[in-house]
Amino acid sequence: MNTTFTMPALGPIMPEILLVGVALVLIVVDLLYPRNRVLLSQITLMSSLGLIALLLNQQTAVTFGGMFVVDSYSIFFKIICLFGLFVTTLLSDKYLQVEKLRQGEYYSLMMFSVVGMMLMASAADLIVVYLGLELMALSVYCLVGLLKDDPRSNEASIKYFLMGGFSSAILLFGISLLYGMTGTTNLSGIAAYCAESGIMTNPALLAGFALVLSGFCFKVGAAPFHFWTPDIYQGAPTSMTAFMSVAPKAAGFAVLGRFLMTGFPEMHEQWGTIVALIALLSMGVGNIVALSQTNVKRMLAYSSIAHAGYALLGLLAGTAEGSSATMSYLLIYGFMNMGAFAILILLCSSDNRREELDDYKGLAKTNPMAAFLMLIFMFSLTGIPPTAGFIGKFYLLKSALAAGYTYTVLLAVIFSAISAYFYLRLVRYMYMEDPQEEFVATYSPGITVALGISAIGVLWLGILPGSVLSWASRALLAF
Amino acid sequence: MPTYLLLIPFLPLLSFVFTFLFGKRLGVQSHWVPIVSVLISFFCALYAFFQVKNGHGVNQDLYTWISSGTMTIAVGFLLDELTSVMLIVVTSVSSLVHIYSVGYMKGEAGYYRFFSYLSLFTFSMLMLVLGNNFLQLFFGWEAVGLSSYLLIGYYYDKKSAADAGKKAFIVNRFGDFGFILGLFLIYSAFGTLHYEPIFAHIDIIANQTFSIFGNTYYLPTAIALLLFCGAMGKSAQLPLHVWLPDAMEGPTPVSALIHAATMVTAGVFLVARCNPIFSLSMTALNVITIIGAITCLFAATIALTQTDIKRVVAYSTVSQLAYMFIGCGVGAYSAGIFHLFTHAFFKALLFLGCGSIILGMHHEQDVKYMGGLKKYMPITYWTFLIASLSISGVPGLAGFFSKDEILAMAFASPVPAGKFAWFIGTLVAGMTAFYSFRLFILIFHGEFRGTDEQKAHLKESPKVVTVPLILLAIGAVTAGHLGVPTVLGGDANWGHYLEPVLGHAMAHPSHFTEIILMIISVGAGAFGIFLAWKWYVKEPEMPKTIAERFPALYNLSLNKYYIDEIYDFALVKPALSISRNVILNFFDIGLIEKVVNGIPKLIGRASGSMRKVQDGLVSHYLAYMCGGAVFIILWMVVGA
Amino acid sequence: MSFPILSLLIFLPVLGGIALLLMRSEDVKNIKIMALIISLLELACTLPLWFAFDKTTFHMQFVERHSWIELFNIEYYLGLDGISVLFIMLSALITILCILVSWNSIQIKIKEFFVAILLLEGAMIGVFCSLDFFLFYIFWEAMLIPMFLLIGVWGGPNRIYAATKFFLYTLIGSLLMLVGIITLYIRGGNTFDILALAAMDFPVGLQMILFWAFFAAFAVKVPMWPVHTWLPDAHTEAPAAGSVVLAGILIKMGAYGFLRFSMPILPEATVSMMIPMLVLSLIGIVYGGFICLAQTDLKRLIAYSSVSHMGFITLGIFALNTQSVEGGILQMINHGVVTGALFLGIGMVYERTHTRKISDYGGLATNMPIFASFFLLFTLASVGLPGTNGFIGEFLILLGSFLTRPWVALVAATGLIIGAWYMLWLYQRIFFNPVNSKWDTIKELDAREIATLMPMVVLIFWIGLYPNSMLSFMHVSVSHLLEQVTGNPEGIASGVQLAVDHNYEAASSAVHHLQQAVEHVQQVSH
Amino acid sequence: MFNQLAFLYCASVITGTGLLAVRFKNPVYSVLAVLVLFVHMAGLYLLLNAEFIAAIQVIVYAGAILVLYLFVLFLVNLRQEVRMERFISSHRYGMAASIALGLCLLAIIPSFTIGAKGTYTIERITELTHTKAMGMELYTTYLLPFEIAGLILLIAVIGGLVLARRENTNEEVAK
Amino acid sequence: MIPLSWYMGLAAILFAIGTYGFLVRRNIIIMMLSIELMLNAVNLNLVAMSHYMDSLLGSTLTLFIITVAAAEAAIGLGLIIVLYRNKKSVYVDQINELKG
Repeated sequence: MNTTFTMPALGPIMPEILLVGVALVLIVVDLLYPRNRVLLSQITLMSSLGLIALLLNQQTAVTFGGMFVVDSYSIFFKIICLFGLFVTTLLSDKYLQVEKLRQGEYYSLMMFSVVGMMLMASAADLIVVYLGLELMALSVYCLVGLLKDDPRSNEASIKYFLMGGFSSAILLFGISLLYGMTGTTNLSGIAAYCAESGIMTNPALLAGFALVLSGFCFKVGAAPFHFWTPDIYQGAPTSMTAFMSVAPKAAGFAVLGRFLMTGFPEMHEQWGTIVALIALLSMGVGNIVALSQTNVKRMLAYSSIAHAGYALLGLLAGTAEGSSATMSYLLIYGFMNMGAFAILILLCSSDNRREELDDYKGLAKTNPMAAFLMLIFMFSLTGIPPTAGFIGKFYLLKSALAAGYTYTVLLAVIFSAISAYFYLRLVRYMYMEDPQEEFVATYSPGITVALGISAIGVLWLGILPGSVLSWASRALLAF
Repeated sequence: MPTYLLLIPFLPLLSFVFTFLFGKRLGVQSHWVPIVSVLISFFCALYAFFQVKNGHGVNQDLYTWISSGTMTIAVGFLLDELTSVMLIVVTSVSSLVHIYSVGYMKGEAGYYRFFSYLSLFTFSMLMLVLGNNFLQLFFGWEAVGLSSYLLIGYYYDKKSAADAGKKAFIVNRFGDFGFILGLFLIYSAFGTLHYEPIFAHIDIIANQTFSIFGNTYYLPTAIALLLFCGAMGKSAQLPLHVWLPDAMEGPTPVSALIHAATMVTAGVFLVARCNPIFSLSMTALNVITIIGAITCLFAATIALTQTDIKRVVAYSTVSQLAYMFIGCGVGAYSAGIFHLFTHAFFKALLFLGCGSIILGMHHEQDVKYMGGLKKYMPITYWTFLIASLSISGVPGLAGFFSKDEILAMAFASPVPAGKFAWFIGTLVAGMTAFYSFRLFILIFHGEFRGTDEQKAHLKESPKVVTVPLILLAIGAVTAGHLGVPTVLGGDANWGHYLEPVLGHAMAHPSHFTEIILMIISVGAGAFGIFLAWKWYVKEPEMPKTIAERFPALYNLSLNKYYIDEIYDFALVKPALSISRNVILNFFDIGLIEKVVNGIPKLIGRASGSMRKVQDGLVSHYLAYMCGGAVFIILWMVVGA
Repeated sequence: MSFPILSLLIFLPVLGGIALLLMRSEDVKNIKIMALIISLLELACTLPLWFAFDKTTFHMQFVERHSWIELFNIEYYLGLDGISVLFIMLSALITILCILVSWNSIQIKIKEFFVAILLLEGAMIGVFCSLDFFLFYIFWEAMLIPMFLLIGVWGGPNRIYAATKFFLYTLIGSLLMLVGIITLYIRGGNTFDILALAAMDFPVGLQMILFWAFFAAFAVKVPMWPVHTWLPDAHTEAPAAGSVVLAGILIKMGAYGFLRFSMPILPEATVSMMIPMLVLSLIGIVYGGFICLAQTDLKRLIAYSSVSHMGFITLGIFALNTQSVEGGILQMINHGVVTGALFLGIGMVYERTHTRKISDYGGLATNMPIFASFFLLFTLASVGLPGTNGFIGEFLILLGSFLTRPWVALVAATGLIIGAWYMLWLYQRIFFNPVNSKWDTIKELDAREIATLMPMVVLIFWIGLYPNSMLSFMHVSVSHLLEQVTGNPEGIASGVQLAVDHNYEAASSAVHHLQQAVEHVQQVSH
Repeated sequence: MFNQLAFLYCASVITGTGLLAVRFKNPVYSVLAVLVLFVHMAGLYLLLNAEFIAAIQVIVYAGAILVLYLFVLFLVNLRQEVRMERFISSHRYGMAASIALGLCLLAIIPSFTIGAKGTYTIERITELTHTKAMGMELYTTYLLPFEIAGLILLIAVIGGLVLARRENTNEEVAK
Repeated sequence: MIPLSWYMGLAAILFAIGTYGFLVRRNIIIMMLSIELMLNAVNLNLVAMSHYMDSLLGSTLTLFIITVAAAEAAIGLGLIIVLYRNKKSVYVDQINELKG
């Protein structure tokens, strides 16, 4: 037996390694300078920017025996995740101050979770997918529960943990079935075996597939596995909610996309309909339940369920175009949702979190700039041109229509119209009601930058989306 | 395009614009521009008349108004025999009324407004008669309606006046509804709306039919009847006559000009103008004759019992207009126009006389409070007498010639209803004489029945009022002599003059018949006068007795056959009630809005119940998730 | 490449709005003046269109074409033809009037108000210029945002309900259209170029589906019965400027959409859906008219009258012949002018009285004679009195629809009667009747207000007396459009099918009989 | 034959203790039942020639994780309180869902077909010993997952620390 | 020879039992214990398949699962302690402040 150990090429995985390194450095820095929070956030910001730059220059590569793939698809998602990290860090300086959160581990845990996400995005093997997912999840469990004195935060993290554990178990059982049926956990291996042995309609394989799909749907917060979303989003620290609504969701979609497109491209016939159903259910639940929410954070949580549904529209098409639509949408969603959460954080102060709808009454009078930005984000979330949300939605609808899912698209459009109601309600409260209290939000530098990035992103992608869209579509050449 | 022709309509238009914009500043002097301009128009019209007489008719386009696809409609003027007559009627009466108004309207608020509206009316009416196409006719048609609306509602702060104006406009719209459809039909048949090509190629519709809602109609009949709809509205024929009596809410000069002499005759003008079309359809002619006859009788019977002097005259107008329609209906268009012409003078005279009386009585219009005015207002008395004699058809006066020509033509006409119309016409001739003299007697004879204060102020109206009366009286006497029939030794100039446009009457009675008919109608008139004299001078209790003996008939007449009430009950109230209860409350609010608001409400309710699923219990969430996983497995396995 | 005048027209107000946004909110006077200057400048920039427009060709003019989103083959493609050119000018004009009428009546968030108006203008002009379906959709939806705010922020007491209703109603329609647009794009070989799409042949089944998808957006916008109920609420609650721009431009876009998209791209579907569309229009005409009779609210009444009038417009468009379509387009302008003017007037009087209840008024003509005269003119134009612009449009529409289907004109013409009824009744209740002593001290219009109304008066007479100046822009384009739709430049029918009578003999014998009778009588009498 | 009997024995014990574990009122008993279950599971692993896994099962699961559970159990609960209601008030949904899931999973077994054969035949594993075979695989083929697993454990440390550590924010603020 | 389906059947049953416990127990610690049962079912599946397929992949995955399970237990129990500090309860149906 030949047992020589050959070092796999580490170049492709260098960003992840660097990130782990920075995360560890952060722990050390935290130990050395327990007072200096600014340093931690600065390191995080710098490193995430640096990594984005690094990723942009990365070449396509495969390493670790085909388990780890660097292609433009994964790079795209990694950048979304890092973008999430970057903006969240910008948001955090004010938020942590307001909530008096002082754990230095905050940043490093976030980084570890981003490492998990990046691994997920690159994973070509279900083992790596699973482990990356757990790495991400475990970090996020901790982060959600970081406000230890706040029972809600604690409740959220427990709930997330329980449901996450359950979904992992489901996922694993599915993986075990897939492994048993195909003898491999490598996604392209699975695809090859399925095509070769013609077990595409084997119930056991389908059941395994269904279980894995359920597990991933949990991660992206699609119905009927969405139940964690509202509770966790509401309970979690707001900066974490912002983070979760963008980065882990993107990572989940990265995995889901790769799973469907690389693992089971031949079975589109089987999974198309169910994914469409899941998408519709997500949109339905998300949009309809959001109508009766009075807490903005919770409303945004439901909206994120709905948006997961929209993003699924791209995947269900099963085409390269569809995936690129989903990718662009997630990026765009990152901009607009981050913006909305930035406003949420901007408004919160230590005595009043101002998460209720009523707190937004008359915002246009007291804080015109914040109100105006929120208006842009809300219209973008609704999908009204000339904001980025429209472009994203357009791309999704187009790809789903091109794949022949006309009725799904019609329903999606109707749900989208329903969603306008609750997004607009916020606008209405801000612009058309009288303020209840006079307060002036304090802008921290981080928040200002974050808002600037989001607003510019939303408008820029709304008006000149060409470059990003073609970038996303180029990313698909890997498939 | 000859300048004199352009001056005729556009001077009044300029005067309207000028007076409307600057009249307020001119104050009591604001009448000068309108009067001068309308007088110039009058002289131009006279000139035009002679031009036509010398064979210099005009048919020219001014500019292209509307063009769309193959359709081109110009603004253009047609000056022919018919137009020239109408021009003289309009401008002459209008001039006199303008002058008269200086006296009548003195001191009214919005003096300038009145004159500017009068000018507007003159312009509109001239456009109506001068147009060389149907659409321009329609323009004038509607514009006179507008002027009428404005002038009826001159005392706009009086609700009854505002109501009357609105009513006039809307009732006319009913007629216009038919009119405009008639225009469409004409256009679709001829591809143009200009008179000349249409009348030149009238044959092409002679055998055509036209289908709508699966029914087929003879095309000329359809066109003619639709056009006649418009005429009925404008000329207040049954059943669209209801607006005219109410229009008496306007100042009296307006009643004289618009609601007696000119605008209301536009319907007759229309029928005469379109005589080639009407002549193609016996049915249409018959309908016109019948409607004319019925209206004639109907209005006369109402006039018998009214006590408001203007209303009496108004109903008499309706009745006289019906005569004109009978004339047209039996194919004697020139007779209709002849009556139009004479009627313009004596009816304007009657109205202006009424105005003079009203002025004297300080805006008292009810005959009950008058009486014995003869000695206070001699000029008014004499002119009013002439007018009454004229309308009663006393031989030698204008009304006699024209009315008898119509009756004779009706009698002789091949139109089936001709004889019937003759009979009614003769009957009404008697009734006309009766109510005219009833009115005359009640006003000028007997004792004064008004208040002492009124009595103290009674005096003859100023010159500016009486001079027009005198001028009109001359017209009321002489106008008829333009068309003395051959049987009376005349040479029927009138008919000959209009022949190029209106053609021959379908049939002439023999001279003998004509004489007989004349005698009958004069007899009827005389009898009417006699009866009036008998009942109102000799036996003043008689009317009361009769009224008490036939209360139903009396009330029917007094209340105008309850037509207004019937309309109100059958049309207006249901329309309002349907719009409020059925369309607004049931459909719009009850159905559409319920659905529109109901769907969001439903979604909201769904939202409320769906959020209950999110009950905060992890175990439940997990159960649902597990159920979801099971569902997906089953779906995929079963689906495969 | 010629001067990009259309881009200038679109972005001048947008940039102006942004510039306004940068001004200090307290500097109210300068903000107003600045807004007015921008809008006047905009109008001035539209003038070259009037003079340089080539009326002899149906090809798009002033074309600008740049690639925009290459991935989807989306272009920044602008151009005008005879159908759209006049709306640009109308939009520019109406915006000025909106700014003038809002001069004193807007009291809160003044800067934002004018910004919204200017942004709205940019989007509106964009809608009329776009020749790329996607670009069109962007502008189409972008209009919603400022309009939503206009109603919702500066509107009446029930403004939030109205604004939300307006937004959702139109959004649902638009989104369905979006699905249609994308389907069209996919089936049409990945292009949004309207002209290219119009040149393609789509299967009839697909056309039908797409027709309804477009219908959803355009009918709501028009608004056609039965999706009209947002309009009364929106009109009622919107500030005067909002109502004016809504009536003047916004609701025209639905009809414009039919002309620009539904008809040329889906010709077969248009022809086969003609009757249902005509019936819906007729229902709108009659239904809207009757509802006006029952209204007690001034603005609501005018709003429902818009439903009725827009029924005429869609009737004209779907009657599919030269006269009716040209009439429809002209009537779009007319309705914009007249109803816009009515709302301007109502805005002025509302500023003085603060009541919209008709029964609160009465006898205003005594103290406001000038205003009464203006309003009378607008009323008459709305009623369609010849000499005013309303007549030309209605006449052409009715004539055209009569040529297509006589019964349609028969029913539609009843709208004229009802229209006269409710408008004159309204006029009477406001201006006539005994003077309501509440308004004894009401002020007559001032110079600014007269200046606001004057352009409308000029347009009313101009179009009423010389409509050819407007119609001449359309002839060629409309013929081209009709040729695309029906294959015949004159449209469906150029005359009633005066088929030779089935009962030819009966008819001719009737005439013969008449002549005989005449001769007979003549013989007898002699 | 022996194998089958052994399997049946282990299987019945596993099922039994599993059921007991989820139904015991006292969580301590549950933990103990699970302990038994884990041991028998290790037995099954032995039957499957996976002695390394069996060892890990006993060491990590039974030895470490369960002890942790017991520890926390004792930390957070007094024994008396623990005896209270076992099930959530409305556990029917859960029961139905879990049974349905189980039935689904059972129902698909007959259609299960084994995938492609690998290279580690029983003979080869026996030859190498399971531990060595695993070790070789872990450090070559599965190096990346192995590293990630390490990272996960690191997270567990950090996370456990962050969560369990009592914040003395007041103190800090005071300073 | 024991058929693979026996192992799989046992795994399925065990998984169901775990699920059952997870879904119906109110004590969070028992719920976590149930997760362990479920994971064990997966492990059994994997090891059995691994065995029958002459592959080590399943066993390796099992090893990772056990590792993750340990990490999860650590974090989960940490969370429980925080919960207990806050609420003095470990019952899942008592943490339902967030809902709707």
